[in-house]
Amino acid sequence: MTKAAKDIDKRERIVKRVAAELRDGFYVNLGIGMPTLVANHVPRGINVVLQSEKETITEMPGTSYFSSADSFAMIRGGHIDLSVLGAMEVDEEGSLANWMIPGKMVKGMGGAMDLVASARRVVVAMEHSTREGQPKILKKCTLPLTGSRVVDTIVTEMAYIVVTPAGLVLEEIAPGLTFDDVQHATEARLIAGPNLKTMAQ
Amino acid sequence: MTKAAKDIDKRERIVKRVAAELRDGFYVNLGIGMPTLVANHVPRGINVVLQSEKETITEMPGTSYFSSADSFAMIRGGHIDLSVLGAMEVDEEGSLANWMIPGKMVKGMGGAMDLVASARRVVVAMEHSTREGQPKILKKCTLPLTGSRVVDTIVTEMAYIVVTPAGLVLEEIAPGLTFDDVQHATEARLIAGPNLKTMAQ
Amino acid sequence: MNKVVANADEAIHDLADGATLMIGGFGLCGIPENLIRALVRRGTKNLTTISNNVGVDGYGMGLLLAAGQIRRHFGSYVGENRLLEQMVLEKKIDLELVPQGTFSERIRAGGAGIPAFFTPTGVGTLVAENKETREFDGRTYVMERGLKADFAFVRAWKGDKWGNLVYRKTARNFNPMMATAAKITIAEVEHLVEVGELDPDLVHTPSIYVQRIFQGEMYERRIERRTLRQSK
Amino acid sequence: MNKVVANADEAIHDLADGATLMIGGFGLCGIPENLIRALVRRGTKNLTTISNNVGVDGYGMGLLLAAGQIRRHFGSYVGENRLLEQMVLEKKIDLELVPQGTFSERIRAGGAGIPAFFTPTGVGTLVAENKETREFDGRTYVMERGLKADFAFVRAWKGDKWGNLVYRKTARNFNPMMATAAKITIAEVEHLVEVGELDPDLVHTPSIYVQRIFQGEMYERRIERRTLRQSK
Repeated sequence: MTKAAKDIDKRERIVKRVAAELRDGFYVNLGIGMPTLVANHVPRGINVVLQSEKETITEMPGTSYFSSADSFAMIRGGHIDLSVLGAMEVDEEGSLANWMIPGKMVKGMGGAMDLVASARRVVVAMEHSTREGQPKILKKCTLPLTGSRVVDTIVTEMAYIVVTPAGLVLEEIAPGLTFDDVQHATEARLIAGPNLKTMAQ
Repeated sequence: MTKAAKDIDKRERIVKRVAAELRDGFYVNLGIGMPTLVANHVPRGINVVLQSEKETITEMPGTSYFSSADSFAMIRGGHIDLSVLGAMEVDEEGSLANWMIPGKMVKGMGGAMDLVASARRVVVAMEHSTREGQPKILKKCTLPLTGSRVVDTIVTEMAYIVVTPAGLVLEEIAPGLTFDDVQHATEARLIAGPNLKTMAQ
Repeated sequence: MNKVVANADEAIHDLADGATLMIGGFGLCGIPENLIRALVRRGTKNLTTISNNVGVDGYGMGLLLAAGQIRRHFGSYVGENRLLEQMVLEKKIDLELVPQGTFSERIRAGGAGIPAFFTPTGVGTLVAENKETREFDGRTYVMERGLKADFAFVRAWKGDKWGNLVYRKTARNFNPMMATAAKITIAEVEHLVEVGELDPDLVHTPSIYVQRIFQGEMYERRIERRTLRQSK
Repeated sequence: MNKVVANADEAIHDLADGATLMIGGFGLCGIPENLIRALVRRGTKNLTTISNNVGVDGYGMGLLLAAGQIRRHFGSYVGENRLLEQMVLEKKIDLELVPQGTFSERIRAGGAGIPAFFTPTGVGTLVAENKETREFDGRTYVMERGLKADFAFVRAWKGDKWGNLVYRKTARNFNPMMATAAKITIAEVEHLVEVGELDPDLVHTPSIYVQRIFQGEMYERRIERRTLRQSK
């Protein structure tokens, strides 16, 4: 497989695994980039309402339009069941950085800080390592935070990891990988879950 | 004139005088009771938008409907040009009482506290004295306040009075009455305005 | 996504004694009357109710009052209900009167994840007693808290099966805010329609706020200013 | 009640150097482009702008940026504008980044007479630095202030001559809040209609918030997802 094909394969795996978290009746916010692709994999037979950072953009039956104040009242009020977003770094405490590299990039946080502060469940969907092969799951984030202690679950092409008060619990591993493989690519210490299993496809 | 006819006459005078304060393009809130009657005397050739405590109730061209939160956001945000409401007591400092008699009546303040706190201009429209002949314009309110230092103008059947930092300035007197007549019916000290004149009809 | 329930009784099957309950409507307008009647039938006790008014004697929330189901009430105006006045004076019910704008803003805040905000309303009056006040840009404000509830009863003109709601005229009143501020929001609608039948630009309450919905029955004629239009 | 002005230039005749200005729109959607072009023509300097985005290079607010008219900007996302990025790094412009929900809530608060409120967004991040934080019911919140402006530029689909406005789909975005939060709100509309032509139940921005209104011209095609319907 070429590098490009491998990247697509990775993303596909991540997106599909996240989509398996959707439940009938969920109101879901999908961040820009890879999380948006989750919309293509909603399991058959269930209805979810998708919200994007730019409000509801796909006009489907059951859609409604509202102002940004109303949209974020909804988010901040804890009415979003699941928020999926990308990250540059995540750490052992569930803190997350995805909006700023000091001195380098000035883009702004958009709605990400609101989402991670208030969604009922926050799932980070990202590749396990940087393009340079450095770990993105750290003991402590080094970049300015988007949210402190906000992430519930981390889904990468290698693993499905749950943030707990005890630390990061590895619950699922991609086919063909071992616990040590995942730990090797992760700066934070991982705890093997009691029911550690192969990642659902 | 009978007592009842006199009462009607008094109210008519008050309501007409208040209506003369309306200007083209004003957004006006009229409280329940006598203030509502101001709507019948809008001067010819001007357009005002009337809001009632129960939101906009008369569907006229240019009306719109909104929730109570939106309605009071409008009021609290200082967007109402003029609020007209009745009072049980008003005092020298422009404080106002119109919602509660301790131990006697439990009705609630409705939207009156919001209106007096935030309308650009607050006009009290009321009879000058109680039914028992006691003054309602006092040195200091005795009843629980609706708002502290909020009233701009007091219109009664006897007078048009402006609340100023120096005290209550009598600007207009009903036909046939003297300054002393009005002062006699008023507990608070009145100051004769520099252009004291007969009340417009 | 199945939010449709058969009727008001099914909709409130898990409403327990001691619950906090928001009820939409203003005076006699936009009242969720089917839900109120079901709650009277159910006989749930010790309720904390949050509603601008309490209806009139023998109608709307007056029925709940008469049945002795309410222990505590938050509202802004109770002038048309003699029974409540009497119960308050006899201390059979706790009444907290809140200025109407503060009342609706507290509910909006509760639904919007705002735990507290500052308002100029009530400064220097009984309403601000024992509350924090603070100056911003030379003016004094009082801090008020967001309000939430276990259940909200709302009434809309039309609703679809996912719970998107459209209100008519002044019947909108407190219904939209209350729908956002409860764990379980139950909507009774005059016309229950299929998903897709409501124009997305005209939805007042998005479905995310509604957990249960049903078509109400036998709306009483006392409701003023109601105009029926045929549903599509 | 005459709020109709001939065009964008007349609408901004009194917009002075140093003014604070809210501009509606999100990305390329719902932008008051006639007003922005007029402001570029007028050459007003030292502006403080409040707008979620700043357009793209050479379009929308990008024109104001390029002309060096903006001294300070509040917004939540500027990722599509290289010129701004460069100006910030060179300290030619002060940029205050605000989380989008806090941004829209601050504007709503400004228009609704709320000087400050508490939000969970940004606690433990740079956004909360030097701000008051406070615990309510076991959770930490940061205090944010309401935002107001001298002028607001909004864009609507339809508006009547008194200033009642209706938006279309996602073009609603920040326009309704901004309309409430300025001393002078100017609306440019695609269709200017007579008073009485808009259904009162469907008005998004009531006329009380709009001081000046005009029909815009030559809306650029770049605006995505815009669907034209014939005005009645």
